[in-house]
Amino acid sequence: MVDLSTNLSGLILTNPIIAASGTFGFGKEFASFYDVNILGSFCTKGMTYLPRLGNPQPRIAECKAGMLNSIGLTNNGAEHIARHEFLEIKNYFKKPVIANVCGFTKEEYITNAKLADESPTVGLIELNVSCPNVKQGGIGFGTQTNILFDLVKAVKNAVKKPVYVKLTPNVTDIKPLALSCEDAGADGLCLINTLLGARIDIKTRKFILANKYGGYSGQGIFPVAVRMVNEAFNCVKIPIIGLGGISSAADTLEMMMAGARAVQIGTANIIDPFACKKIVEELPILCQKLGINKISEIIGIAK
Amino acid sequence: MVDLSTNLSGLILTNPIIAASGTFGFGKEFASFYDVNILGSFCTKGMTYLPRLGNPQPRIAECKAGMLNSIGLTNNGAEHIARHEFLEIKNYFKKPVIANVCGFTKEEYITNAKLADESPTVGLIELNVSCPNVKQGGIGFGTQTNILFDLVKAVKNAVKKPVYVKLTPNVTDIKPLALSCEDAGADGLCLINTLLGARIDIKTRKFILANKYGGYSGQGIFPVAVRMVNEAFNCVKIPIIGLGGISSAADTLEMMMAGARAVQIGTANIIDPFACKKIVEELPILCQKLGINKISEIIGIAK
Amino acid sequence: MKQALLKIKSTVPLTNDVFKTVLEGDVGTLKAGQFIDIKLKGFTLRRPISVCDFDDNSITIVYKTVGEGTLALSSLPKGKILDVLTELGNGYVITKIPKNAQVVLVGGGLGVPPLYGLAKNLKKQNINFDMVLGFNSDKEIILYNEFLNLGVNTVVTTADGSCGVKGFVTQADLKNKYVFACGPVPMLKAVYEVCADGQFSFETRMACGFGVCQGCTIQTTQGFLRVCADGPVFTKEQIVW
Amino acid sequence: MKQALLKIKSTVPLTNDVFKTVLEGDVGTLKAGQFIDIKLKGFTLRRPISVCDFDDNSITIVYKTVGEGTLALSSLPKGKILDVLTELGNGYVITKIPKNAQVVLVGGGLGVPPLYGLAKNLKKQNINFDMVLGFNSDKEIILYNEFLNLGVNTVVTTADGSCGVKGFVTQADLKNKYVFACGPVPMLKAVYEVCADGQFSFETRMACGFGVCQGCTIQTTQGFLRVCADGPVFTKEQIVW
Ligand SMILES: Cc1cc2nc3c(=O)[nH]c(=O)nc-3n(C[C@H](O)[C@H](O)[C@H](O)COP(=O)(O)OP(=O)(O)OC[C@H]3O[C@@H](n4cnc5c(N)ncnc54)[C@H](O)[C@@H]3O)c2cc1C
Ligand SMILES: Cc1cc2nc3c(=O)[nH]c(=O)nc-3n(C[C@H](O)[C@H](O)[C@H](O)COP(=O)(O)OP(=O)(O)OC[C@H]3O[C@@H](n4cnc5c(N)ncnc54)[C@H](O)[C@@H]3O)c2cc1C
Ligand SMILES: Cc1cc2nc3c(=O)[nH]c(=O)nc-3n(C[C@H](O)[C@H](O)[C@H](O)COP(=O)(O)O)c2cc1C
Ligand SMILES: Cc1cc2nc3c(=O)[nH]c(=O)nc-3n(C[C@H](O)[C@H](O)[C@H](O)COP(=O)(O)O)c2cc1C
Ligand code: FES
Ligand code: FES
Repeated sequence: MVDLSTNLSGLILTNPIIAASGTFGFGKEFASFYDVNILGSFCTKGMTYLPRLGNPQPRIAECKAGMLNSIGLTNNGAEHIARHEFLEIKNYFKKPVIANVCGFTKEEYITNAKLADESPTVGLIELNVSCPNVKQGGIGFGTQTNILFDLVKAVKNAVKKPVYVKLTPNVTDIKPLALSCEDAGADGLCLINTLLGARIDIKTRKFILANKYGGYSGQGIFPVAVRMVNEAFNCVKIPIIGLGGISSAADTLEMMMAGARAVQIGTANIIDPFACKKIVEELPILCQKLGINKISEIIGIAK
Repeated sequence: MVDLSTNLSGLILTNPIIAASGTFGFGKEFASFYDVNILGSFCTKGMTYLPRLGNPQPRIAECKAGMLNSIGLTNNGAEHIARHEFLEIKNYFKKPVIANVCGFTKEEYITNAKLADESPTVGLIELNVSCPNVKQGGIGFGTQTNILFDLVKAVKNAVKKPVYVKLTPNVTDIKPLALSCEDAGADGLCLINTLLGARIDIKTRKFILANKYGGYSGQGIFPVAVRMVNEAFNCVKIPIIGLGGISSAADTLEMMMAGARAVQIGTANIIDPFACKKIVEELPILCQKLGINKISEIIGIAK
Repeated sequence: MKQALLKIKSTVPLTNDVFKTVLEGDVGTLKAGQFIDIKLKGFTLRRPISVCDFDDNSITIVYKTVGEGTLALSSLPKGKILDVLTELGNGYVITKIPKNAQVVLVGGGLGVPPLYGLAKNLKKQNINFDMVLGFNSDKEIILYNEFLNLGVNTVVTTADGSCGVKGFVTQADLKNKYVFACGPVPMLKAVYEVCADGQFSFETRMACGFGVCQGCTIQTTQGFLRVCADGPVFTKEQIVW
Repeated sequence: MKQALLKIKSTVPLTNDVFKTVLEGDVGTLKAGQFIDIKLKGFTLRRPISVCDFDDNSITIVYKTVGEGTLALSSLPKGKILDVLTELGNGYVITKIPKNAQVVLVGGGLGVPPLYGLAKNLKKQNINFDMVLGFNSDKEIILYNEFLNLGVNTVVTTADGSCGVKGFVTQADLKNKYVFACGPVPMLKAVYEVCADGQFSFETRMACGFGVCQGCTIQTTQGFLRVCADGPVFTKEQIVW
């Protein structure tokens, strides 16, 4: 029996597979495909204080090795989510979830994080400072070390649950940003959010996304994610959740060897609703084949 | 008859298809596959003043939608290239080529650029400030506006031929860098060089590249390239050569609609030696289908 | 909502660029107005296509080859197995038709096929209705005989007048009618303006197709709703243009 | 150096994970020691495989299924057409053998197959030579009968002693011999240390396989040389470890 468990700042997952924010809704639809309790956990859709429709249509574009989205944090608002969606999760998921928390001001981040902190459904807070699809706020917090430090510190002071900061890959150097989070008391990091990309319809001569640019996710970003997770692993001591283009058990192990203590699966869920289930089932078999008895032993092992 | 010609600062190309540096050698091998005179032009391998073996083996890794390389500017040295390779090109290519010029100091860039400037084979100088595979120099010049400005200005003062600056996508914001080049007198920009990535062999638990990280190229980077070319197009007036993951005539038109006046084809040549030939042949047919009579009219047309 | 492996039973062209494909297998329990989402080899995202007709173990779809994906689908050989998500979307709700309402089904172009399953169902339930089908020209007319064979009073309009009434579907009298409409947005809007009430089928670019990504979400009078899971059929009072 | 569309004539297993595939078509003019580079659907880069045997219109390759690519190759059906770059690399140069030299062909594991074409050629030219083939164990032995059928004096060594001489290929007397060696780097190095002179076949990760990307370049006494285009065969005096 392979030991797949992994420890995220005290939150013990039975396996390292977590569904990524924005690609899993609040889990309900997936629960109608399979028993989602087989997952290590899942991240809920990013929440802002006010309900948001998000960006104009169209907001999805296909790419050869992934997709672009310019959703723009569509959600029912943090109060509603805390009162309804989080409660409902209990009906089909028995483990703690990870709440993806967004905001446009420091105060809003704190308010939303507190709502997540108070919910018994939530085991860990993922601070999203990397959404490429909202103009002010979001990514503005994720690209400057001083602003990031300040935000993380403030949120940490306001909540009790572990806080992981989800960083953007659209930066010249991830290391100072990772260090700022650690210095500010972040319990962990999540890497990576989407790369900024664009597609144009050559027939209509228009950008496919109404917003022109959007977040690029899926298999095409995997090599960038592996590199960034490894860079962060080499400069901070706090745990890292690795994501970006993972679509198999082999990708999962590769990301963990780069330094990830757990992984998130995003776009793969959208393409195949059974993606996470397949990975959870494949993982122990592949570990056995590679002589891995305890998955936590391979974290950052790559030489 | 579709007019495919495009004008790069006075250098008129019969079509916008240019083979990218490092993926086409000095053209000789391709000349044994097809008549390379059908190309708009091609870029020669990056040259440094001293001959370089480059990085240790292995320095190639496969990805699902592309590849990593950590070549590290393997070349015979600028003097040798100017005296031998550039002369030999005349035997199989009758048009001006683009010389990809690298360096580790400003002085070296100037020396190498002058050698290219003096060669009758060369029509345009591509200043490579974006190689991710050499530690000092290279990319160091491509991520800071003041250093970049200084370098471009110095090279421009030293040479007569048009100078295009090839920028790295591994930056938080391409716009100030693009503007610095324009302000310093650059005649054009080339976007993008490779994204920094990594792959790990889960059997051996080692990075596949001896250098660990390398440059990610191929189809997987196309959406990032389209976005960056468009960002640059919206902030500078000088011409832009677009590249990154282009592998078809459709990709070519998409990149041109994003703002590219010509395109370069890199990794596609490596996978299929006939890639450029196929694109050159496909292009007028696709233009006709889409009602494009003069390809230069679609540059940056995307709304 | 379920995943199924369906086998291509047949693919036949209806026009130059419109194809009819029948898929066989465990298709689930379907309703007219629902859609399926097809995974095609070599393409990242699935392709959503409305159900045109169905029974317990087959689905008929009718689609236009507008891009690489639909082109690939149309050229797959008989016998090929496809990974399909089925039972997607809400579908038309017949029970919402008010008593004594005069029902008209209005389809434009590739909006016509989804109305076929609905027409069959209305027939079965002995609900009277008329059909108005709009096309650009006579070359693009599809499924006309199928509707005639159902014994439905069917008016065809063509934009260029090459067949039937010249003009758009709004040439037909839709005032005071309860409509089921499916077609391009300008058509839906025009129908919305004149009809009394009805159900309108929408399209957006979709990523998941089963309600988890918010890619398809639009503003409605009832808040943000997902076209894939809360639609694609919306009632007149839900719509915000 | 040319591109060819070759048809799979047959694929047979030689051991658990080693396969022999014969490709038919316009294979070009080949030399022992050269290699081909095969495009496989679903993989970005081509897979370089040495030529084991060849004639005017067929190539035989022998390969181990070490990863996804070679696994895919081994399971392709007969008749499948492959996009192949052929006539790649320099190959062994028989004319470099000094007069009166005692020639030994030394192969280790999957380094054995490329020596088969060479052995056939030497035979044809009436050049005398011995063979030493090294394997890990008897289960991994390949092509032994083929070499016997050529009438070559062939010694087998196995690391575990399960067949032939126990130990490595250097158990054979290579001192003062002119060798043609192909196999893993430690083997090549060991042979290099003891032999008088010879030709050594190298492997590196390759991107293009035809000399344009510098992915495979190594240091030699004659400067930077590309394993794919200037090699894969290097003479003893060229080698820098
Ligand atoms: C609920 C729903 C039902 C549909 N039913 C039908 C039908 O019955 N018959 C039919 O012919 N078409 C239907 N469509 C449109 C059909 O999905 C697109 O024509 C098809 O996806 C185009 O794929 P492609 O690869 O050929 O085109 P491409 O343009 O190459 O596709 C690129 C991407 O854009 C998406 N896309 C392109 N056009 C559309 C569009 N109009 N709507 C949504 N996504 C699009 C594709 O799905 C893909 O992700 C429906 C769409 C939706 C949302
Ligand atoms: C000139 C040359 C001749 C060769 N001849 C033979 C032969 O006759 N028989 C044989 O069994 N093998 C041979 N090899 C090795 C063979 O190319 C690899 O085993 C094969 O590419 C592995 O592909 P994969 O998809 O199964 O493995 P993966 O590990 O999944 O491949 C991933 C990537 O790494 C590359 N790669 C992996 N292993 C090697 C390797 N050992 N050498 C070079 N690239 C590698 C692949 O080409 C691919 O790009 C030769 C290699 C070279 C360079
Ligand atoms: C449709 C979509 C919506 C997303 N929404 C969010 C979000 O609300 N919050 C967030 O932190 N990340 C969001 N992401 C980013 C993903 O969580 C993930 O970081 C990214 O997609 C890379 O992983 P992947 O390649 O596995 O998809 C979204 C991604 C997609 C594709
Ligand atoms: C093997 C290899 C070698 C390269 N060498 C150079 C180089 O010497 N100089 C340079 O400016 N870019 C070099 N590049 C980058 C390409 O020119 C190009 O910018 C990049 O690969 C993106 O384009 P693509 O996706 O079409 O390959 C190299 C790329 C590859 C794959
Ligand atoms: S397409 Fe994903 S929610 Fe509708
Ligand atoms: S593999 Fe490209 S030069 Fe040898």
